[in-house]
Amino acid sequence: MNWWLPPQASNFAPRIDGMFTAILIITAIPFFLVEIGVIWFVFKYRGRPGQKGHYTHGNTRLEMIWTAIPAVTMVALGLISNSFWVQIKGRNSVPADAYPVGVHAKQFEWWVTLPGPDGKLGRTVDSLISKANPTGLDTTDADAKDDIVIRNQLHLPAGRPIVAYLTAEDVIHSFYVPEFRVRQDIVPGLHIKAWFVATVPGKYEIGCSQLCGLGHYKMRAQVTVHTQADFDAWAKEHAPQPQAGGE
Amino acid sequence: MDPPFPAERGVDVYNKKLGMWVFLASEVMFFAALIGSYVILRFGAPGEWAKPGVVLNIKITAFNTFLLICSSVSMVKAYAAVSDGDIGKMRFWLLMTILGGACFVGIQVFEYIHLVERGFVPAGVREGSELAEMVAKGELPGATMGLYGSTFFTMTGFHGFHVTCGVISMLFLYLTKALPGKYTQQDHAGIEVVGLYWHFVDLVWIILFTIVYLI
Amino acid sequence: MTTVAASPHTGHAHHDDRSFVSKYIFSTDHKIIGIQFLFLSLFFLLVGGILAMQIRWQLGFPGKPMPGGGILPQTMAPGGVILPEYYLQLVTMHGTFMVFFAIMLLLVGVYANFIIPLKLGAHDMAFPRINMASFWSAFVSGILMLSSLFVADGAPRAGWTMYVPLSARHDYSGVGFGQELWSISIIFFGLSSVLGSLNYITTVINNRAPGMTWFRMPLSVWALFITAVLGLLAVPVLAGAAIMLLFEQVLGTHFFDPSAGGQVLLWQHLFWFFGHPEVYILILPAMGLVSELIANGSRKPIFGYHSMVFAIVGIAFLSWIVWGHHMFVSGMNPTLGSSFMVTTLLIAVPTAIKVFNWLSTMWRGNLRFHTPMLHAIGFVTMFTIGGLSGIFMAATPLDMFIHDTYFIVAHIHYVLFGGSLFAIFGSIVFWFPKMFGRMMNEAWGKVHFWLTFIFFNTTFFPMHMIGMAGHMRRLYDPTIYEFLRPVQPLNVFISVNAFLLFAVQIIFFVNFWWSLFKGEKASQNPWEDNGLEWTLPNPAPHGNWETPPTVYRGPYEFSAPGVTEDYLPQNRKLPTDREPALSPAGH
Amino acid sequence: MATTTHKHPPYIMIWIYLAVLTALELGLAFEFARNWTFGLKLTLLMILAIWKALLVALYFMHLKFEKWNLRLVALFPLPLVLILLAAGMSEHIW
Repeated sequence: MNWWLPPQASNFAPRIDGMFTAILIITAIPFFLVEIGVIWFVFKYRGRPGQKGHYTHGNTRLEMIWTAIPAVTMVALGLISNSFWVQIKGRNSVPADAYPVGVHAKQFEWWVTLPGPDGKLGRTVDSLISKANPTGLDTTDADAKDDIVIRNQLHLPAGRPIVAYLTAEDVIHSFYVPEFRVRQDIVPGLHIKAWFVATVPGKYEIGCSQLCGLGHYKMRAQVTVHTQADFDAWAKEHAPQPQAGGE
Repeated sequence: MDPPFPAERGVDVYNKKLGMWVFLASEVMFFAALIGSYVILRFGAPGEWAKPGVVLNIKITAFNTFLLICSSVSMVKAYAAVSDGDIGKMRFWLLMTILGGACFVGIQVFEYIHLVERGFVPAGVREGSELAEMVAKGELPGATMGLYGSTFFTMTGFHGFHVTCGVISMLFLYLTKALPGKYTQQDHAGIEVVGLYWHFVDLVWIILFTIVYLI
Repeated sequence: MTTVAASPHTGHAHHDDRSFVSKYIFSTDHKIIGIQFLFLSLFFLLVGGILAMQIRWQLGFPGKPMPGGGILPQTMAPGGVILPEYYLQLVTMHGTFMVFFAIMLLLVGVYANFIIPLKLGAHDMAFPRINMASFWSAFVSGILMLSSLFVADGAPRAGWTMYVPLSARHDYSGVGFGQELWSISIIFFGLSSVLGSLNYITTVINNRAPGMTWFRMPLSVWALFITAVLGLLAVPVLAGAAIMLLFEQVLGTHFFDPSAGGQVLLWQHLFWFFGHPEVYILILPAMGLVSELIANGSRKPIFGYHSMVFAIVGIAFLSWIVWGHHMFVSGMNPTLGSSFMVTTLLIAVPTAIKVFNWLSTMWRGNLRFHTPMLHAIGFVTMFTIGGLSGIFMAATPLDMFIHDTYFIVAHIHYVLFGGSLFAIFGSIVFWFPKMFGRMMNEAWGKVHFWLTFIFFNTTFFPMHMIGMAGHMRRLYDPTIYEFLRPVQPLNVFISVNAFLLFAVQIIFFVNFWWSLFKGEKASQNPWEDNGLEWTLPNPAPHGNWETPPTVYRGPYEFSAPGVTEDYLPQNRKLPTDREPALSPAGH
Repeated sequence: MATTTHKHPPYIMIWIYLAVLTALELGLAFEFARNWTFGLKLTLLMILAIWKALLVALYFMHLKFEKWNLRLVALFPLPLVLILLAAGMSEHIW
């Protein structure tokens, strides 16, 4: 089995893994310092009858040092991660040319809307949600005509920014693809965007990572990342029939 | 070795009073959760909030506010009387405070009944009621009435609960301590401590009255 | 000033003619209340553990009938196979019991009650009757919570964090009255916690013995005092939120209902505004208790007493402004996420101070490896891992990957089991003679420590790895996911070790009960400690002291020069010591 | 308590003061300020409410006559309330 992080399949993954490794190294230093220190002291200063400990109440300079070093490290770490954080989740961070997909989560399934050839998602209206129209797509909207609505699968083109418009119908769900290192809770009442670039074509899984009820454990969907050419072919094949108006 | 050090026996406030202040600090946080939710919900509400005075009866509540302020004054008069050694006056003012508090609760219950009759309930507006018609006519914003009802009844309800607790504990002190003459000029911790609680309840009402009824 | 404040307390150390009921059941004696809390919380620790074993069975062997599971009703586990309905109840109630009723009551209920007055030289708590009310409302709260498992449709299924809307609507979660019981129980719990906290705070501020200045207070009392402040101000917020959750169900309010303008994230803000101070409520007292044990076991003054105190205060202060780190991926305003990240990372600073100070306390000591000291060393080593793994989560981009995975589960268990629970085991052994007048068996105590230490690590360390593989929390059956199938062997390994970890707790259980009746009689100061409590007979009499002791020094004067023993009790007067000046208030 | 004989504050005057402020609030909300903007009314009403609350805390609850260490107990929760409000509301400021 794999003893390290899952394969990297998005633009964020290498940097997030890099942070993981960096923090692992940063934390390894105090970890070994403390654990080796404890073991060493346990052997070296084990009690002998008739002996006394060394009578001291502390050492201000030492304490200053081990206050200052973590403080500086942590502030630096904070600043570094923040610059990255803003790129990932900042509300203005989504690239303008990102390919939009709609992800609508409900107990316990994922409904994905792909924008079709026009590259625009149709409007969705909560009151239109029904069995036949699970995402509430407003079919009178011109942008909605060519939208592809699919259940429990997500098809993406590789190598271009993708922005997922996340909506939840009932409870909180969470959009999570481990290989992308992307996770975003989907909150009813909020319209949340998450963007990323899927870099490696292949098949992955979306897991719901926020407890959403009895079927939480089986609320999964398949992600297929195609090359752009494959994706276009796939989209053509699955384009909605003019009359059907979504599946 | 050491220089002489003070025994440092606390804040020079007797236990019961300090305990009450500490308790009030936790009460602040409790009301902060309820009032804070109201502020946050109203701030992020999907549309206009109902105008003040349309749903709630301002006249009767203004009177109620005045009543609670009066009972706060009478409570502090009771405390002043007992610390001057005037036990009779203390009994009178304490009784006035109890009456004022009881009237406040009574009026609030009356107000609740009236509101529910008009169709204002914790879930918002009841179907087919007077207020439902007003929502239909556009005189009240339907989108926020649910939040209005939820926050109004929770906040004022828990305030009313606190007033009731205050009235009961003052009545208890009146019957077991004040009437038998157990309070003296030197020993009247109960009056001061319950007084603190009572003024705090008054203070919360002052804030609630402004943010719930007037804004 | 008043006569009330100074009144020499009513309790007298001798002549105890109270009836059995007022002595042991509706007792106002802080020591008895502490012991009542001990039994109550150990019971819930056991319940939480049993629930955890069932969780581990399902995760290790999904869909297989659980041994002995046949006794469970059809609605939970037909034929011993755990249903998803029951699994979510297990997850929820394991968290709820362990956080609220096991660890919190063990630390705050037991030790705040038992040792604050003893260590401060007070006769009792400031408000003994309120103290009793605090225990009984905790008791009612626990019974209500436990009963939710037995009502129709069982206990809540929304996780111990009770995220709305799942918890707010019965049709989403499938729970019935159990959900309301959770809210009601939490309201009682809030009451208990506030009553307890105001008692501890008042006692610490007002009822210290002459000479017990702020900076002569033992670190355990400091930690419990600061914890009480956190509990006092944080728990009412949870109570308020629980009331809103309750009203959502019984009155149909719309606080958390997005279709009527309510806000889902409001619950998370309120919950974690309570929840983060709560996390420190669960660890600060453990830190304080461990400081006592380390100093005693090292026979050395605690290293950097003042910075230890300031670190406690610093952690408590920071705990109010970090709660958003539980919500980095919740859809919260990302700018808020940035500020919460920085404050969260800063918590590493006071924590590091504490760990290094414990380590330096051991440096050049004359270590005695009694069972409490072993547990304290276990605490330092394991808490270090738990604290350091927190830094991974604090970095927001990385949190995006490991949030809600077993990495978090590993982290919280390293802090709460490896940290708090080791401190609790150590403290139970350490203050057992003070509570019951008998010693716990040392040899079995050491066996228990080592086995727990080993199986703790084999259980929880692999959770980091399955978390890194992306294993989500609260999954009924992880094998559903293709990417989790390869880690299933590790899940089996964890489960087997978890069973062993649970099994070795039997040693503690037997040792506890055996020692209660048959243990060796304790001498007056069995650990040769400096605390005021050891100047009393074991167990301490009702009312503690006939005359309050006078304190001449700090609590950690071990191995002081000029003294023959290697310890120096706080109230032993040396020829060089001067009497404390009377306070201006006059006593 | 007891024998500390500071003169009692003028409770009746404060009572009148509070009543007048309440009347002012009512006037502001319903009578003479109909055309003022919501923001201005909100600010003025909050100032009046806090003013009244301060009168109660300082005189009726005697905070004016207490030492700072007790005042600290009373003031301690207030920053926490503000932090909670600020974070909760910042969800909507963007």
